[in-house]
Amino acid sequence: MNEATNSKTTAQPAAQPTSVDEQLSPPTENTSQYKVKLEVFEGPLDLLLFLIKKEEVSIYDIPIARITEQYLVYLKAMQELDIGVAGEFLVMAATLIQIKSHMLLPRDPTIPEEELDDPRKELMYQLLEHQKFKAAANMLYQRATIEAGTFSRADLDADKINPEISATVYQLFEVFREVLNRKKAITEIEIAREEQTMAEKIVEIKTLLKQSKEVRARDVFERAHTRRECVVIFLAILELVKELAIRLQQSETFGDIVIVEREEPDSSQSEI
Amino acid sequence: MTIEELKPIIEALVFVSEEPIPIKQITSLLEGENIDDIKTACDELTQEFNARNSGLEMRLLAGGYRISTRPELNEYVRRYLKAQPTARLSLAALETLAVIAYKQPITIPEILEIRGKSSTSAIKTLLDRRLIVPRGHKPVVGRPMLYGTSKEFLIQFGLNDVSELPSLEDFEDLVTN
Amino acid sequence: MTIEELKPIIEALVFVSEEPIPIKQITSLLEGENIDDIKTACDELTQEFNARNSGLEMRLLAGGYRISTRPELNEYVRRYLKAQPTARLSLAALETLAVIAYKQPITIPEILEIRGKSSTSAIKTLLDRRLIVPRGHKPVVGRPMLYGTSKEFLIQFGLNDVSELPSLEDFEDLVTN
Repeated sequence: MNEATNSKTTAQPAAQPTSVDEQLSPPTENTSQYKVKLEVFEGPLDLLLFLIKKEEVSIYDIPIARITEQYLVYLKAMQELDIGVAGEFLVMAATLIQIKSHMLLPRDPTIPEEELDDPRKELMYQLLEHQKFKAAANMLYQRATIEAGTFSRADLDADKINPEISATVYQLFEVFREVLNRKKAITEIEIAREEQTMAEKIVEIKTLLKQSKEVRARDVFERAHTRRECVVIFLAILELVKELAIRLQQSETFGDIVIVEREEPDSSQSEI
Repeated sequence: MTIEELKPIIEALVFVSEEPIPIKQITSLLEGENIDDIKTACDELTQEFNARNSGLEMRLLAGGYRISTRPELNEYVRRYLKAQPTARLSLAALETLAVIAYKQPITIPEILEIRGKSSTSAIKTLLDRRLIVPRGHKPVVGRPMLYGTSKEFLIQFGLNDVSELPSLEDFEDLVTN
Repeated sequence: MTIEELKPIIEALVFVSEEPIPIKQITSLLEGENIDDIKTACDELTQEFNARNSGLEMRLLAGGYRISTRPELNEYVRRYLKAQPTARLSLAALETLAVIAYKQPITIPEILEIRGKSSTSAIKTLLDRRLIVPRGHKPVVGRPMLYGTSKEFLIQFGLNDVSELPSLEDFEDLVTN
């Protein structure tokens, strides 16, 4: 699911630190609200925790058949509401079904009870861990809210003498990437400029005419990045006219000039 | 110098410093002074600031001292500065940050495993906001990048050190109750 | 509000204000409060600041209130400003440093080619801050000087080794998202 869409639910600053969990209220009958609430389940573990809470069951003893059924209902609702369902949700669905079928299998009577591995164990640990981090995220949220309420002194003249930025390794990397991109852009422009020969322009115009029967001369000129290129295009068109490869049409005075591939002479329209 | 003489100097230095100023830097600026005296002066100054009915507070943050306005007054200050509160982190970014804060240094696949979902855009946000930093490569196959929290993280979350974070086990009690 | 309640708010406002803040502006921010009370609070605050053995002072300056360091402490403040941490760099210097870090050892003409900009003053800054060091001469015509990053660079950026620098592949997923 797109994480950016989730930000709108937390984008509003709260006057008092509130719990991020409050957003995880059950969906209501109102469809648009339903959609917003569903978007909050940004991962399959969130949806599972919500269902466990809603069904008032214990993480330590999940009624897997019931929860799986509910999970699939929500998954279907999400798909119907056209919320992009990320692959993780489908993986979890498969896991749940697998656990469910595993639990339906008859037990091997030769294995003592305490050695039987509960197929739900791994999921239980994952959920507990996930819940701990959700609580930690909530703590961070509250801390950040309080901290954002403190302000440091205004800029001093001394700061302005030293208008520099501090950096981390990531900034160093980002800056390097930007330098490389900048260089690439410059190189591309230079290459383009050097290679604008008339022969290539002729090929380009012919290719355009293959794609569509008519091409507006204006469009061809607008492909030029420099004045020099405009001149080359102009020469290329003249050359093509001379070769009788194309025809230029103008249906009205000052109207658009249209380039047409020449098949046979046609005198019904004025030619330039 | 006596502690009473050191205090105003330290106060001025903390005020001027744009970032929280580490005690080590204060010490190097006050060369020749007794380090224990400097520490005592810092402690006393912090206490005095906070005991006073003041609009300001002095705190130890990200390993350094800082003077700032009190959070209770944020409404007035914001009104004056017409300060837009910085965009809040999304739930995804906060959860990812929590995982990184507690499990650092950690790789992206390890984060994915804990969160049960892809976290790349959250990680990009956290990197752009300088809350996390790359911490070299993990010496395993593929040498994946390790991530940890930054100094900016400590400042924005009001911590002197990551060890000040409540332990993850504390949340377990909260969760199971 | 009582005068005692007004004082911390005013103190916080004066503290964050870039220019001396006029009493008129304080009054308009505290709409509904008694103007005389605000004036009294400002006066008392100023007096308290100056009566205290503080490194800071509050003054009425150009028709507004301002908090600043005491002139007697100028020497220490100047000492601090001179010793600003070396990790703070201009964008030009940062770009040059990034190019050197990733392409080292590298000559000045090669840096110019990659950055597309003259980098001599940035290189001087980086040398002054000991973030880069000369690494001998390139065995070509003119024998230009080669540059590489220093040990100081590793310390500043929290790296063990330059091989720990994040690579393009490390962030490919993040960047494309």
